[in-house]
Amino acid sequence: MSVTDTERMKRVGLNGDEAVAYAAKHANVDVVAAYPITPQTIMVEKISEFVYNGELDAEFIAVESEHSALSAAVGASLAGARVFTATASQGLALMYEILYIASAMRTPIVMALGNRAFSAPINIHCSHDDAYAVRDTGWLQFFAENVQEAYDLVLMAFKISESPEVLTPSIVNLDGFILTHCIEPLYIWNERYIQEFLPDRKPVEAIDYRNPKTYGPLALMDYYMLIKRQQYEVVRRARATIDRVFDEYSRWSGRRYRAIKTYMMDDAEYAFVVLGSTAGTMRSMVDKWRGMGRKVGLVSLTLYRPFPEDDLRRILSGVEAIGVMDRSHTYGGPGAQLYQEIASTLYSLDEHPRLLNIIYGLGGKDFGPEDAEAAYKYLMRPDVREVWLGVEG
Amino acid sequence: MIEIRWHGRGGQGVVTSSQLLTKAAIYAGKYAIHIPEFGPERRGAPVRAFTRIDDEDIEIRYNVRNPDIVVVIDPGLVEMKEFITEGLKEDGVIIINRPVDMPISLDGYKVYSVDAYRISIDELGRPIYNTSMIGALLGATKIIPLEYLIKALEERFSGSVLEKNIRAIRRGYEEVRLV
Amino acid sequence: MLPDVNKIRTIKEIPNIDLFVSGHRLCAGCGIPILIKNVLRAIPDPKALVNATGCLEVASTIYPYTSWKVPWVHVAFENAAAVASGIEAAFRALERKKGGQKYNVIALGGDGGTFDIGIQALSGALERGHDLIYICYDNEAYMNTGIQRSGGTPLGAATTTSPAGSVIPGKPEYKKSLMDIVVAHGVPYAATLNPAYPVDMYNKLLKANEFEGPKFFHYYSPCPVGWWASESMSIEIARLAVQTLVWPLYEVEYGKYRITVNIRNPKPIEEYLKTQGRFRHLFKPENRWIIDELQRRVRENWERLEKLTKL
Amino acid sequence: MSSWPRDWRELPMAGIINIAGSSLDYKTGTWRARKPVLYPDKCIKCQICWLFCPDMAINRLEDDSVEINYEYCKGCGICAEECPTKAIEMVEEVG
Repeated sequence: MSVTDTERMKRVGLNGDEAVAYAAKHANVDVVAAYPITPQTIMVEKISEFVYNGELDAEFIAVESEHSALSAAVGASLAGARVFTATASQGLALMYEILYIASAMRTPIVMALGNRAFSAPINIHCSHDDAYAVRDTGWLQFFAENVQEAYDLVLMAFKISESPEVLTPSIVNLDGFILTHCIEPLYIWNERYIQEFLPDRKPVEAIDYRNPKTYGPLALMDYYMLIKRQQYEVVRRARATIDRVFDEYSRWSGRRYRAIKTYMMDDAEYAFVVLGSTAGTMRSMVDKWRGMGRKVGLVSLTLYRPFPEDDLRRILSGVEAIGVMDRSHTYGGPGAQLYQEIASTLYSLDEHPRLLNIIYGLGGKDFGPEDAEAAYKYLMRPDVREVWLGVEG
Repeated sequence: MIEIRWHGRGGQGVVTSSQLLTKAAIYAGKYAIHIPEFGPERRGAPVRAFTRIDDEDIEIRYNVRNPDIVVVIDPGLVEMKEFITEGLKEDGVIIINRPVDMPISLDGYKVYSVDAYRISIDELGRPIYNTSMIGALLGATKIIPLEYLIKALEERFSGSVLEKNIRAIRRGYEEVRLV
Repeated sequence: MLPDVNKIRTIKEIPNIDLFVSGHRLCAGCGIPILIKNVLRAIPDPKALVNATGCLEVASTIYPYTSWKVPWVHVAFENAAAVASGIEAAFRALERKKGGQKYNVIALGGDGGTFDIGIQALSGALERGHDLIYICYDNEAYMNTGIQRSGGTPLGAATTTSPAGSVIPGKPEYKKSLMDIVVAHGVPYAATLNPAYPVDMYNKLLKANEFEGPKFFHYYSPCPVGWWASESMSIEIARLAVQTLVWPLYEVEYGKYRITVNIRNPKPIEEYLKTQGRFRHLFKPENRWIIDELQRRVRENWERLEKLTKL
Repeated sequence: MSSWPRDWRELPMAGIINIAGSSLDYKTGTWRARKPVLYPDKCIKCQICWLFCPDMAINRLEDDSVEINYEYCKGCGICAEECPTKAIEMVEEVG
């Protein structure tokens, strides 16, 4: 990694929340509507600071709840503004109703989600409960592995969401505390260059009194399903735009972005699939296992919605056993969320890899090398289908 | 890779110390990561934070288990030997806030003392130990040149507060002693 | 008080334009359109409306039919004030950053969407001081879902969730004092509206254009279906509501109260109650106390308003 | 609306209705059980019926005379009730 700053970018040390706030600033957002919740608070504090010091020309709506945060965001987006919001866990749950509406009304809002466990018991640390809970709401979802990715993905999410063929909101996930509060080095752009990649929003179908339209009507049996089919196709086809924007940003920044990151998968007999910051830890473990002659690989998803199922089928076919790592769980379901999705994805293969569901790190429970070793041992056991790491028995 | 664990009590700037050192390392061109250990604790409760510094990118994202260096910001925690030496590498470094002539038994480790209490009272007028302790850490280990720490400090403070803290850092850097 | 420069004196001065058009599917005799068409006449372009879920929203935008000739947005039930906040803020930002036009943003909600589920969003928007108009059309129950009681339902009224039972004779609680709640936020302008007093209504709507910040209107909206009343009687019932002091017409400018339609010889409340089936059970001898209580409350409220105008 | 697309590919995005006032295509006059009849000789052009009609089914003409639009009138009878000169009368809908 080059140490020196260039004219285009600057190397700084920021925590994940601050990095996201800088991304919103660099995206020159017009409206931010957000309500504070740990571990997202630093984002709203930093953005407020930018606005109150005149460094960012935007309206910061200090709403009275997350429900109103997203409601105001939808309104602002319909008016043609570039809109950012951020939340976590309980706050996202309070937004839940409006999440479906925001995507169905095709408002290209970008939201940063500091992933946090659901209550009860109340816990402010990382789980992926919140991200999973909204997987069916029609939002695009990305997972950052580190602070640099959190910053970059927010910028890319604006470009993807606002593309006329997409016009669908995005969530950028970053692990609560592990990324939101960790300071790391990253490169941020000199603001002057952002316009090259991310020009101002050109709204489509925005509110205009000279061409008055009705947004959000009632649609019954005759039209509801047609309208839903249209939206379904939009989200499915968003993948092409996502790949194109990832490519463009990769070229522009020199940092490679792909929907899926694979590591040592070419000849892998065993694989782990993971989301978020745990990918780095697992990659270091793959290095260690490879050093011991074990043919292990890693798949981590930068893109979670739309789910990159075709690629996963290609990458994971021929692997003997896969440990699907879920930082969440379901009650009474057939495995946790990512596990279910990987299982569904692989079902159409003639030969199915064996699957192990690894539930780990709930509520911020630290995941270290010893936990990875335990996961590997379970993966070698065909009799185990599910394990709660660290709370076995 | 150098792994550091910070011990102190809520309100003593444990997290701030780790943050400042991380930023200093980044300004020095290194890769560094600051990991706070957050709980619901308020002022007074024992608090930890972790810093990793390396010349290469750091991918791992878990708490430090086997630190190379432990910094004990709160003098009272010195008595909790098992707590502060937990996982510490053999011949690991411990930097403690304690008058330098006061005897201490922490066999098997390289123990440094600095009278951060005295320095902070002299320079800041209040028992805020973090800046003198980071100064002591750099004085003892020389892992990062002092100028980058001052640069990180300049982001956070200005005017006389900055001046006082820089003096505290320099005194920590110079007055730290191997016990 | 602002000078009444733009005031109208007769109905004929109300412009002959309709931005809310026929073909909507509100009930025959509904009080809501009488409000809406005058709002759209009195508030100038550029304007945009936000509608909370409810009768008006459902009946005016059944896909692909819309009765609106202005930009109209529906998002959900409880958040009209929040959505309007977002639109207002967006146009403010876009005006500043890109030379766009500032819009008159109007939020509409029923009593359910305002008194109950939407009060938090409303309070937030009022406190933040957005430059918008919020109008509550109050038909005193959840009419859209089938006449369930709301915080706006008056004492004693029968609804499907506060029926005229043999033990509990209609709603046992008082109507929430929405205007007082709004005024307590320190808004620049708040006023009550009634369709039977169209010149008063229209002048108050015009006045909203003169204030920067949140403006609030509380509109008495007759509902023949929910009130078990004759469709043709909607305006007459509304008129009786004013004449019996059930619905005082007043306005509040920066905390300064003014009664806009003075009632010198109020009619007894029975004249109002007897027009609607929802109050029929109150005329049984054992429920007489409820009528007395309603009568006492409206008189006290009127006296309180009279005192407030003198402050 | 007969011209509105029935193929999801052709629908305007997001369920937006992009024809302002398209409900004019939906005739609510069929809802009516009783119909208002206007006696123009009694009309004093006060506009009360025009103002109160919830269905915008009373047209106010240039000379301030009014006419009833039976395509939309739902027959609520407010106009007849409020008319100060009894120039409108409600009669049973026939046929």
